[in-house]
Amino acid sequence: MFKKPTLTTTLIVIVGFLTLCPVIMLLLGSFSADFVSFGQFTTIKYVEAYTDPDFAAILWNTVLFTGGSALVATLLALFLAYVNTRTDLPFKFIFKVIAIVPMMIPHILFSVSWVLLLNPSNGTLNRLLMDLFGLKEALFDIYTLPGMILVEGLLDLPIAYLIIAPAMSAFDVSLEESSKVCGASNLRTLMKVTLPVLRPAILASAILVIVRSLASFAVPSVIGMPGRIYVLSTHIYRNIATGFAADFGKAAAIGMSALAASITLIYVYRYLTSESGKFVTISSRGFKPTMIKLKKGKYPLFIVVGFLSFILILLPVMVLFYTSMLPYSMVPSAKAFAMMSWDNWTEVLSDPISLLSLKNSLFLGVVGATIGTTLSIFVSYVIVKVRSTASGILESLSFLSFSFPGIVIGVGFMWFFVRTPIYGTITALLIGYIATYLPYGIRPISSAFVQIHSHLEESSRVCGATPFYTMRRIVIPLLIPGIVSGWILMASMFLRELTLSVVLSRPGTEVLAVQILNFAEDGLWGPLSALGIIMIFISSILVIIAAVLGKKLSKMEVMN
Amino acid sequence: AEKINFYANITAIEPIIDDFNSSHTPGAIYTRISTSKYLATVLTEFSAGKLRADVLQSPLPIMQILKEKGVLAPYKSAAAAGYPTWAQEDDSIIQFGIEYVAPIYNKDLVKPEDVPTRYEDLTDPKWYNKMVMPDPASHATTISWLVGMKEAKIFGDDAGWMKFLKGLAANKPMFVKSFGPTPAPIESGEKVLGISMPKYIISKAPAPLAWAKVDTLLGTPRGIAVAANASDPKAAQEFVDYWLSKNAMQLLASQVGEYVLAPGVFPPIDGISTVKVLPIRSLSDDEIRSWGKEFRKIFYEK
Amino acid sequence: MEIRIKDLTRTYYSEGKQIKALDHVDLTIPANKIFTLLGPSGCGKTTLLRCIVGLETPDDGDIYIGDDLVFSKDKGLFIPPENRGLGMVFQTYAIWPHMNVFDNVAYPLQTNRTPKDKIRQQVVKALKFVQLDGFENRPATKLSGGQQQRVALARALVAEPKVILFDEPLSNLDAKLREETRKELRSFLTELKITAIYVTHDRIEALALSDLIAVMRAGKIIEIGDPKKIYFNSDDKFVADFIGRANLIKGKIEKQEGEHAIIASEIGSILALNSQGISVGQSAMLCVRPEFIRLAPEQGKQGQNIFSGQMESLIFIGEAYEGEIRIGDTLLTTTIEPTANIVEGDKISISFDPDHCFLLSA
Amino acid sequence: MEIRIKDLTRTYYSEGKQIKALDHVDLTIPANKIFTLLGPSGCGKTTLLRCIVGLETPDDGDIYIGDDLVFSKDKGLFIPPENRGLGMVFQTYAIWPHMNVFDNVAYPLQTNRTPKDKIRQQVVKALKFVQLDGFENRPATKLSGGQQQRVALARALVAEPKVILFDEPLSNLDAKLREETRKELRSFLTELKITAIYVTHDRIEALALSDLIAVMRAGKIIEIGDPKKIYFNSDDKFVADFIGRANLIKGKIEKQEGEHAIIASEIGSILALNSQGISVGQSAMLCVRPEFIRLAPEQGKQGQNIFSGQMESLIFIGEAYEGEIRIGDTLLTTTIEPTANIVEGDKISISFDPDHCFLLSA
Ligand SMILES: Nc1ncnc2c1ncn2[C@@H]1O[C@H](COP(=O)(O)OP(=O)(O)OP(=O)(O)O)[C@@H](O)[C@H]1O
Ligand SMILES: Nc1ncnc2c1ncn2[C@@H]1O[C@H](COP(=O)(O)OP(=O)(O)OP(=O)(O)O)[C@@H](O)[C@H]1O
Ligand SMILES: [Fe+3]
Ligand SMILES: [Mg+2]
Ligand SMILES: [Mg+2]
Repeated sequence: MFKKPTLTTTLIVIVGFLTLCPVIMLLLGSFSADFVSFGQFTTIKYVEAYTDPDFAAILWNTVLFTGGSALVATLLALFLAYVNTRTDLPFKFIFKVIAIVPMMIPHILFSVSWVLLLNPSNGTLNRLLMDLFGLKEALFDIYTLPGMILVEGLLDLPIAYLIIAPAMSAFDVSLEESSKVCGASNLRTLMKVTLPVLRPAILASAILVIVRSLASFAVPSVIGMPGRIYVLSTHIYRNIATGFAADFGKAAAIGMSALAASITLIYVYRYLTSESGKFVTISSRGFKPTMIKLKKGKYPLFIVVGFLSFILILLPVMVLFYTSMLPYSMVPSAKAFAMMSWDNWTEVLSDPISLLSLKNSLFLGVVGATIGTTLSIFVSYVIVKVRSTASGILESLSFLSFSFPGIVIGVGFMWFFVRTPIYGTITALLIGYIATYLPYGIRPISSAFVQIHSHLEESSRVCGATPFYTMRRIVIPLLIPGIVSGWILMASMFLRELTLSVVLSRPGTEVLAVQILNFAEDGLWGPLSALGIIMIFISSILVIIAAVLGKKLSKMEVMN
Repeated sequence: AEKINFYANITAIEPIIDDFNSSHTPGAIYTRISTSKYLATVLTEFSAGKLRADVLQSPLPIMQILKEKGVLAPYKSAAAAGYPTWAQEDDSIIQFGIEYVAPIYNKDLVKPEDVPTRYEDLTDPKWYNKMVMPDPASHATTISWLVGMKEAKIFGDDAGWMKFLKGLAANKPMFVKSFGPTPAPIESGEKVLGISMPKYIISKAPAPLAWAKVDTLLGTPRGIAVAANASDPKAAQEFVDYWLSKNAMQLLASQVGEYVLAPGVFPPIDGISTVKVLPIRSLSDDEIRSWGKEFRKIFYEK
Repeated sequence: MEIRIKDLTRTYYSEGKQIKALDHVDLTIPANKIFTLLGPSGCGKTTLLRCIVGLETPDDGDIYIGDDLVFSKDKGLFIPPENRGLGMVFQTYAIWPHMNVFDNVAYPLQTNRTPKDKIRQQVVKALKFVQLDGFENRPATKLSGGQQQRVALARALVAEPKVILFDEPLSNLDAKLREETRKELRSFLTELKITAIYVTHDRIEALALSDLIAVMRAGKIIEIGDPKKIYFNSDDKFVADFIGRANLIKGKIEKQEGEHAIIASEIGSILALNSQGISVGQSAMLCVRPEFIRLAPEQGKQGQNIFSGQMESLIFIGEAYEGEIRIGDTLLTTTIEPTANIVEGDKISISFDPDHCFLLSA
Repeated sequence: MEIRIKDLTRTYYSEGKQIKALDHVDLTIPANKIFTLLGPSGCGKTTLLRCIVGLETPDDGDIYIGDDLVFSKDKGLFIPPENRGLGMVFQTYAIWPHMNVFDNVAYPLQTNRTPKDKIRQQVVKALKFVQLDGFENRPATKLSGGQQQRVALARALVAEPKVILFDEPLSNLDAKLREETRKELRSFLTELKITAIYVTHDRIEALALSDLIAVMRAGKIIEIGDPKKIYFNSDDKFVADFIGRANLIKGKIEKQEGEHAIIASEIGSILALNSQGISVGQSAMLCVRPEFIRLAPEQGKQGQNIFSGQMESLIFIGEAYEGEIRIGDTLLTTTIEPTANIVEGDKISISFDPDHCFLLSA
């Protein structure tokens, strides 16, 4: 609808500049014999990285870990989204909030919570079960691949949920109705009609989760290392940490395989969803999503969903709260409860740096997410509606810095920003965040985009509206569910961003996550948990504001 | 005048900076950079001409690389007068403390009679599945520490050392990524014993932590130096002087639990003032990596 | 199978207003007949169909399919659509965009585990019926509107259900294909001995296809009857007007003459059928269909049911002209043979056959 | 404004096959006329419309709207739809689901910053025209199918564009409303002095509404002419068959008699118009429309254009019956007056008026 090549080119230039620069720096670094990006040329880092005898086993673990997490996150998201958007389950709004809570928790904290719950020695849940059933051995061991998959899957659940739920709620019900009239049960309709039509959203979520878990470090280090299970990101860490002169070039060399994997995935995704017409579900005939009446199943299902949410999400958050009240890590006991106090909270809330970082993070969250979603809307447009080779390039570019393992990409940005005047400023953080987490905006928005029947846009064009007017009046209002998801994902991500912040943040530009990391490195779980809860609280407020605003916006179409 | 920029990997030093700022204007600001990113950050900024640091602090091996790259300015501080001679031999780097390592245990869960008194006690099978330590295959400080034990002949000959390693490995300690996460499992009782740092006894009080009183402790020395491009070298030198003063070192020991080289200053931990604390030789990264490989074989054996 | 509907009610709420989409509908649809629901847009036809098929839960009432109660408010019973065993063609086609034509049509058979070769055979037959043979592998998204509707038709027919419901299945077909499909549909449905419920707003379709027609208006069923009854002798003014073009002329009954009555109207006295038995002195409405107005060039002759007028407009619609004749203030619509030699502005004389104009109570 | 289309081509690719949706279309649409594209489903009508309006980029050719070149392959020119200043009604309505009726209709005016009260006035007028007054605040999703289509119509008309394009705008309206809307549309369009391009597959709509009809088939324009030309005297068999029900009888020309010719067919010799001038000895196709077949009870009489047959079937379609008459192996469709006293199975005699049956080259 725009002069397509121009828009596409502009976006390629912007996005390319943002994401390519750090990656190019890393590429240079991986061929540089020195610790900086411009050193003497060498290929030794690649040779060392890829001739490591453990590499094959690590790749296999990585495949299992990322694939498993994607499966857990996507299945859970589908289940929750279906129940939340399509049935008359009581108190649905609670589950909507719960489904995105893990997005707000710093991943280290969530991982540690799970360790406290499910470690085989004295994990609280394990001990409870042992007492309950008189078992000799702990039932669960978190320090295993399934344990890692569970926790990473839960952490990435919000990503999957925020992509799948809007698609689910925009579904043209007559497609399901006709299936039922054809004699198909609810289940068959789900499997044969609903899920296949939702394929872009499901694939998008799976791919995003795979890419995210590929870059994830918290779960592999907190849960994987003690279990002696190494995946790509911990393997990279191991390579950096063995020696005081951390060699990020070599880490980048290893990271290139993650990058290759991500780009391949994106092309697979594009191929699988290449006929976008197949997934148009907001037909122009209007949609009235009807609710599946659960009737007698209502309360049993409520209990199941409630129980699931409680165990998987609320419990770890409660552990956090519990930890925040304690002077040091303790399993629940009379002694522990006797020692509870608000000390950690007062400490955190009176610490000027914590307060400054709170302010900075809030700024980055709100402003960054707003700029980020705006950019995402345009990029999604090109990706979904233009679908040329150039748009494929754009899509891959948008994933570039996102798909690099976290510990490396930060250094890439540092290598890049140090050559610009914004080095060490909050703007550097802002730009870095947006560049890295662009897919959080693009994914939900573009999967909402594919569902809009092109006639809706076209009729606006014929009515004399320019592309931008059409965008404002027609496309954006119809995209609101996706935009809200994108904004929430970005805002809550920026609020707890760690990997970039830890290299780019400087005195004066402290952010929450760096503060969290400092506490974590000093082993101060109490203040850490308190700060974590504060972050969850702030994120929740942002989420609520976004949701309310979104509802308003999608209704409010006559502005001047 | 600008504030003095202090890049450090040592943590929790706010009380010292505060104290400095209360008596000096314009004062100093502290930029905390973790060990793994220290060199990359400083060298990147340095090569781009944007190094902001006036004073740098990090583990000795990193300081030595920085010196090699020309990042450091020569300075011999008079404040280091009473320090051991090996700590002030270098013309730029002054060593002021040791990142000391010791067996730490949970005093609620380990009976007094079971508390190890020698490193060899850690190989007792009763600790099977009950220990935690940083990953000996990748964590540089831990690798150096293990090598340091060999070179300090803690176990007599190399065979004794190897026996210790094998015994330790046989107890299947849980590996974490660095010293930071070692105290938590001990506090919570998930494990009861670990190779960790005594400073946590101070910083994590009132957690039930104590150290097993072996007779020699080892650690990587910590160094401090003035940056070659310090915007105000005089002020930077003044900061280093202050840092090395008995006053500042006293704060570091008592508030953070650090082991310092200032004469007569000790952290308030029972038994530390009498134990031998030895600096570990600076290993080159190649050495660390090849030892890491060795240790991987020993510790990761199924 | 017979379908019985008792006191069915469905109300929607929108902007605080109630919309009675179904307003106490009582209806018996006889077995193995083609039953048509005819009515203007928005009168509730689709809603009624959706209640029968189980996609909409009525607020009140009972629905029986054959001997089975499938919905009852009082008994709290609701059989879901997949267990009602009906076939349906949707107004919006509801073709599954992720499947090709074959899979769309094969779907109802796949749900009940028909053997593969049987499926293929049935699908081919159904596609042939809707003239889409050869389109098996075309993705559903790459069909024109009409093609999509035919796929939907094939899908509903393929499993040969006992009752089949159509929601304006032919509205997107071109006239030629519509006519053919309508004919084939009729013979197919008759042959299958199936109960068909057909929603349309096309009166020709309704008249040509149906055994019985129910005319709906604003959520209510106004009249049920066979096509001729509805067309020639409706009891209701709205129905008479809706089922075909009708000229409605107001007047008062002057005299009864056997089955006929004389009505005094604005254009004069007219003799007409009075099958509703409206009594003398009452107001009534005369209904004359355009095709029953006879034309002749003006002859000045006056007589029973003969009037003079002027040709106001003529529109060519192929097989005939649609003409408007002015008599005083009254405009009458008429159909004029293509061969008639009349142009706009001509003075003409018209006559009504007393047996083909009828009286309705006003 | 006049619209000129030169050598327009648009090809789709699907499953490796080429679909020539537009196949070298040359066309001039005269200004201020109602121009209809008629053709069977899938023939490319929508595609042609979309090329004109700018939603589809043709593979080749030029398009002029008035004097402005809006698309030219050779010059690499493509004016986007919003700058072509056209109005359009989509086949799928394309009503924006997030807006209410008022906002949907007001939209085209809002894009060009019309003052608020002017907007309200125009919108009310447009809604009145489509009989949706009072629906202003109804959310677009809560409308029945026909109501949605009327909203789309109102939206296209509201800004009074110079050219307006319709893609089957009436197909979901009920017959009564369709007829009324069609009439009003016609007078409205004529009054507005607007160029209208109208896509339909409904021949009555095409005949009644159009000044000019272009019949399409498989991406090509086959014939253009005014309704009568197309209906009575088409040059093409396909067109003749498509534009109205037609009986096509094969035969060979035997003799020329002035404008007429005698054709020897399977049912006998027939005298018919030979305006294409097919020469003696050639094969030809006789086309007789149902309404030009005269019936009389069997009288045994034989003569020019008189044949004997039997009534095979009769379908009531309201204003008439559709009958099928068998003469030997030939089945002829005919329209029978509702008053005619004929039942299925009757022997009857039929006659063709030589001036109302015409010959087409086979
Ligand atoms: N979900 C809904 N919410 C509110 N009103 C509705 C809803 N669905 C239908 N209606 C209203 O109920 C009435 C009946 O609608 P229905 O779809 O049954 O009409 P219809 O007879 O099928 O019309 P058409 O011929 O246009 O399809 C209409 O006035 C419509 O606007
Ligand atoms: N995007 C597309 N990809 C492939 N084929 C297409 C596409 N769009 C249309 N076609 C094909 O092009 C041909 C012309 O389609 P078009 O929509 O113009 O038909 P139409 O004349 O408008 O039919 P209808 O009356 O059914 O709406 C059809 O065979 C159709 O299947
Ligand atoms: Fe993470
Ligand atoms: Mg309907
Ligand atoms: Mg079309």
